[in-house]
Amino acid sequence: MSINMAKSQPMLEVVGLGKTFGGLAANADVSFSVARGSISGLIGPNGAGKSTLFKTILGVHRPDTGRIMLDGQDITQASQQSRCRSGLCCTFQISESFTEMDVRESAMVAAYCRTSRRSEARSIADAILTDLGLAARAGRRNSELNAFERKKAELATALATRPKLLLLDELFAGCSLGEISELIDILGRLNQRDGITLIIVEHVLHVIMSMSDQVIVLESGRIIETGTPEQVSTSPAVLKAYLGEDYNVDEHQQFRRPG
Amino acid sequence: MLMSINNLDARVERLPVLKGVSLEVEEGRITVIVGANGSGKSTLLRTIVGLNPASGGSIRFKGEEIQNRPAYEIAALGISLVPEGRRLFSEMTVSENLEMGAYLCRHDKAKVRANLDRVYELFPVLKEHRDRKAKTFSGGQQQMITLGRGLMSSPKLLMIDELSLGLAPKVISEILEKIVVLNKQGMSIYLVEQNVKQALRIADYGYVLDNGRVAMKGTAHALLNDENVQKTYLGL
Amino acid sequence: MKNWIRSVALATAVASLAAPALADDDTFKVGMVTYLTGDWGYPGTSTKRSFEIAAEMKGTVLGKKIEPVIVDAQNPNNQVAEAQRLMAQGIKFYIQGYNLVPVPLARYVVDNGGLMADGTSWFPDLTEEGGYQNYFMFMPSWKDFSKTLVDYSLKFGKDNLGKDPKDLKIALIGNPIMSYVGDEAARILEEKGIPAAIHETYGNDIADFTPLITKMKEANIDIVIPYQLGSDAELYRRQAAGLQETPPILLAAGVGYDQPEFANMGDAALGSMSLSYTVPEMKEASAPGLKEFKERYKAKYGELPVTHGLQTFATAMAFFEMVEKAGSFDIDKVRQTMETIEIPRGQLPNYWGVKFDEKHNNTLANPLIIGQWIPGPDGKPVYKVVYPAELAVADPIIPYFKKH
Amino acid sequence: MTPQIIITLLLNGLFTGAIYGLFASGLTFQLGSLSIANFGYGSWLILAMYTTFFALKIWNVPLAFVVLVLPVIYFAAGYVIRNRLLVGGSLNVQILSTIGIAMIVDGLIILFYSPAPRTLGIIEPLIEIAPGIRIGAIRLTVFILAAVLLVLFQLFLQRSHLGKVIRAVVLEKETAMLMGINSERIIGIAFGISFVLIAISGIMLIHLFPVTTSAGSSYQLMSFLIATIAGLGNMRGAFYAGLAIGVLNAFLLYFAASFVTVVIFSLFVVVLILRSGRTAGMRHI
Amino acid sequence: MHRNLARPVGIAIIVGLIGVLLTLPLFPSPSTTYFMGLILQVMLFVYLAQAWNLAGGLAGLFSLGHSAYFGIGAYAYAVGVAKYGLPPLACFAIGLFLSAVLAVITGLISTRLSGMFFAMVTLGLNEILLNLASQLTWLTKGDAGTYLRKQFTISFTTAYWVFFGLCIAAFVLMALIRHSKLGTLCVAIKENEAFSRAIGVNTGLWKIVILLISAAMVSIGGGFFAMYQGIVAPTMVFSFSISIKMLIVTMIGGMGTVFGPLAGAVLIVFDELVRAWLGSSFGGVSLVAYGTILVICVLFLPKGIMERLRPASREASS
Repeated sequence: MSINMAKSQPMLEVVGLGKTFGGLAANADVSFSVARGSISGLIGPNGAGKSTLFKTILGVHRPDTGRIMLDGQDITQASQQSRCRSGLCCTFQISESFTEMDVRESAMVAAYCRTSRRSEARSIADAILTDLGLAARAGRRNSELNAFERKKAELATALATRPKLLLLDELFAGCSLGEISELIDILGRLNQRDGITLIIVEHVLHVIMSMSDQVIVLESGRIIETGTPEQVSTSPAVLKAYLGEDYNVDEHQQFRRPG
Repeated sequence: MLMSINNLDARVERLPVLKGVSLEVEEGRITVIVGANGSGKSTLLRTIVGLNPASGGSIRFKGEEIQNRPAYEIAALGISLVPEGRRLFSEMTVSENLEMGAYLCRHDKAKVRANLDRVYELFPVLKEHRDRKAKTFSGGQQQMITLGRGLMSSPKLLMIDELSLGLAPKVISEILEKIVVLNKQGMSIYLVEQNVKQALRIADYGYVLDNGRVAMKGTAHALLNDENVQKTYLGL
Repeated sequence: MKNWIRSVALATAVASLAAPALADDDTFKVGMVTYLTGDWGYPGTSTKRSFEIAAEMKGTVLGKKIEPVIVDAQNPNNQVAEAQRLMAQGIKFYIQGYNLVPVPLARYVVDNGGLMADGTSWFPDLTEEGGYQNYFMFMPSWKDFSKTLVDYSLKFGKDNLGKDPKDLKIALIGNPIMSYVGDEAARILEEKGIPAAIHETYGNDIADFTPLITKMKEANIDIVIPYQLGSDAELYRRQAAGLQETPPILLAAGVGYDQPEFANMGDAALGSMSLSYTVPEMKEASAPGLKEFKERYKAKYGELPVTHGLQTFATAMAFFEMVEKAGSFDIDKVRQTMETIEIPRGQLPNYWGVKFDEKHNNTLANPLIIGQWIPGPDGKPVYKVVYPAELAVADPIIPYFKKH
Repeated sequence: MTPQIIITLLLNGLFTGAIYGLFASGLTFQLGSLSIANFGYGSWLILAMYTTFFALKIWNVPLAFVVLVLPVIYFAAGYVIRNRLLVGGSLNVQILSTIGIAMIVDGLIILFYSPAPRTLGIIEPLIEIAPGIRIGAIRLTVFILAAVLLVLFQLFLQRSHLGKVIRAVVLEKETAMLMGINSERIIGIAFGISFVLIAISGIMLIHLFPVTTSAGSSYQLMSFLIATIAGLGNMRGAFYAGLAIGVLNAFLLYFAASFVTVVIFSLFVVVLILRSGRTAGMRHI
Repeated sequence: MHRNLARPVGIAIIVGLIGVLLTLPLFPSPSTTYFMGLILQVMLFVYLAQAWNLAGGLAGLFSLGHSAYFGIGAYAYAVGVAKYGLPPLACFAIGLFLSAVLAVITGLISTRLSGMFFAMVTLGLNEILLNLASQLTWLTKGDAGTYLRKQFTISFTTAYWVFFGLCIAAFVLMALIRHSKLGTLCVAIKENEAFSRAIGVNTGLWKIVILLISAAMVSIGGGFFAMYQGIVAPTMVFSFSISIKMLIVTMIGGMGTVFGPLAGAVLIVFDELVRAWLGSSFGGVSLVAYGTILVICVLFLPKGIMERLRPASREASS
């Protein structure tokens, strides 16, 4: 483990979360905790309830049962913007950004969560864009960027809220190998240098397996396994439900863990 | 050669997604395209059927250039796409869904009848519940409806996008078996899949798409056993 | 760059085309701003046509050919802009057009050196306030109108139904456009200690009168006073006839009840009376010029003018005469002449005379006229003036409805 | 207030409401199923009313001919408007272009038919259905026709091949194209059919109500109101909502004629807000 | 078109325009009066459109009932001075207060309803006010209108200057807001409300704030309109056509752009001119022409005139 996860209070604690849509349980009795400064992976087949869980944590949905604690604070009933102020933010999938705004302005929208002064918001945005290597694109509209730049721009927007905990939804989808490495570097930096706790929801399993301290596996709305990547990838329950019987652990070790 | 694609470029919302894709689909075979999420697989299919414009290159179907023609014309040529995410006419019954699938041969009642029998034979469960609304079925059964719907126009080429999406492994195997049966009956099939291993096992020939380009191609058997392919691309 | 140039060029071209034509001194131009489109395009069109016929009939004033310049105000908010366009052409004299909110137009014309003869408005605001020295109101106000309405109703109730005013059950129903007439009538009735049994102002887009008709039938109403203006009058009478609502007396306020459609309504129209300022159907012998006006109008447009048309025609004719009397196109001279002139009753096509008081209200703007739909020779309803006697062409049949 | 009066008001409200339901149904179909916000709806409705008036009264054309020809012309107009002007447009484009078309229609009405109010002036014969309870024959006819028409339209959508194709395109436009269906053409045809509903509504309305050049906007508003209350695209719902509003209207007219519109629109706003949870899940426009 | 030229040319045109507007009243003649009248109409609607643009263009609050604020402002002034003899400033304050109440209600509704449904609710609210204004005759004198005596009105020239000032103020305000925190957040809300919420934007609050500003501007416009017209009747102010004109002008010019409403004013000029040329001889022709132009504009400029005038370089670069 790269960061001392020892005794400190968990960054996120989810207890008994349940959410039902029209009689269908999207999540049932979901409990897990995420240590401060750690990286967690959330995986599961399509329709397992990942995105419902993601949205419930963010406050898009209100849970039917259970509670959510962020950094020791109960945020179950908090509004989205107050969650954001408390340090919770996310990136959505690619289509979800402001297409007609320029990159800097998008990041500034997020920075206004921390400051009301335009100049300050601008400097926050610029600093993050420079950090992510997007400074040259700051004046471009999001719709004029390529897919990878758009991803980074959206990451920059999320970072401009100065999150303590960042949820990443399918950040790696559609990226080439080189781009994946670059993103992994960036995430590692954010995690190591800035101490941002990360939760990664992902299809590209090798990324999850190589980066995470902890992997949570969802199936049919329930958690079927939580543990280190090694534990998860050898768990019979996971293999059966998700990876298929012939899953080979070694295939996923080609990326080095950050740090 | 049933279909050959040459140097195809395509954009989605101004972003280049396909960058010079060339591939071929042979008659009577199962051809598979695999690749990671976002590598351009679905865009390739959408471009072939005319739902997404091609910005360069050519698509030939039975020798005829078909790129950038409207989707309904391409369908009339005998290309049937089973779209990603099933896209059923959810408020309509099974038989109505199948009737829509037979839109192109709606004037040939005998043919519709024959196709319907064939679909019901392939998926008996559909015949049993033909008057139920499509949205009330389970994921696997819905996938059967879309497959059946795609067959109703007696296409020359059946293209299937992400067959396994959101299905339990057991169900996937079941449906893949049906695909093999179809292929044995002479149907040319063009499959786009994320579930690489299962797909390659039933296929004749395969392409690996990476970041909008064809990264590898070969017989399914060779791809399955190629260590490099396994490591780099097929690790789910 | 090209785009900017192109848009500037376009704007300049548009602006230059808009430049008003310079005044032509050979003619006597008289302006009119009226509704030709929009909600009230129909009476507005009749006003326009009547004004044109007046100009045609009079021909010249002080040797100059009269040239009516008529523009479409479309809605109240456009009228001032239209007046400005006419003023820019050097037009100083105006006849008021058909206009539901005529104040901004009249005010603008008068404030900016024009003179307006108003023969279609009946809003007393400007003349009550006073001080608009170039504004002349040929009409009495709607307050007089409401009073006359009540007086006649009570008279008919006493003379023809034999009921004491206190025992009369009176219903006032109508639309918001005419609600000032209805409210004023209700107020007068209240003052007299005979409050209206039913007083309802429904919405402008009413489609069904059955509930109101049911209510009136239930209350056993003696006199119905509808204050309606447009197609709601027709719809109400038609539905009332369908439901066999037969009040002994129906005396409508204003123009909703003399519209030509009523002729086709058969029994539904028969018997209903309406109080108007003036109507083209009055005794032609009493109103010089009326016959010719109607004939010309009919020949040109295939139909008869509506009340506002006649009102405008009469006003225009009187105004032309006044300018002629003034002997000059000088605004002040014309005003002075108008202030002093007296045209006795019976010399204008609408029968009225003209004599302005110090606030420029026409003191000879009466009598008001009652017409009634009575069976014609072929049994179809025809509209005949029944009061006052000097203008009547037929005898009233009261109560009409009870007979059927 | 006697039971007879209550029943009279109720029946009368229902019959008037059926007419509301009828003329709102076309708009519901356009707005909900075809996702086209037609702000020219009222103008097309009064154009049909004017045209019917002129055909019957001035040109002396038999009613049967009008009933046969006008819907055909309207179908063509609807098709052309959808597939030449509105195709691929955003909500903004739709609003502006349909308003523009409405202005053209209003202008043509004034040009060719003059701004005079028109009425067929038919006095409705009454049918006594129970002692003391009489209802208008035309209204009864329109009620029945409207109900039959809407049932037929539902049947057409449910049973006929074209109807199924329209439903398929409404549900999944792109997928329908994969079946070889020319979706744009089908939507054009469906829009044309909704115009047929307008034409038929207009022909019926002029037999009951007078028409003025400004009547379009109140029909338009009422149609929007009914369509939104019923839930966009729900034609049966629109018919019921029309009935409900008709009854409400009748009782309000009896008790508080001045505030009919205020009460109905306040209810409309409240209903929309209360249903907002459900509207969010509806077809997005 | 070169990007570096677009700005100076734009500035030159605007400075020139302001210059013309400033000098026109110095040369009184009937034809300048006519032009001033035309310009006054244009300025009124450019001002109202800019106010609509703040809520509708910037924040995507597609209101079809903005005339409600116009009517409230106009009636607050007219009823205030004519019936209750209040000082004009107090009347404006009352108008602003009532508009603010309505804006807050509308803003709260906008957190629950969007798109077509929101538009319909605003339309409904305006319809309610229209009917109240025409039925509450004891307060408003109904459809006959509330008449203002001369001392409560302003002359045509004063109105010209008032609306000139209001227009300038509206443009300055829009330019300031567009590049402020509020403007940025509003655009974010319009573009993607869900994402905005996720990155900490209190969308409900900012929607209400921008609606309040927009409503206040329209309400003030209504008050001055009443002063200028000298009478207020329900259909003059609570009219759907006024709401529609606000959004037509904005949309033809370009939604959410600072100078969109100015560009869209071309349409008002066109409308006035067509009616001037053809209105009296052929009643319907002006409507047909106006409608045709509108349809053509929408077909060829679906995103507004400003979109065309914007430098085209961006497209090529990506």
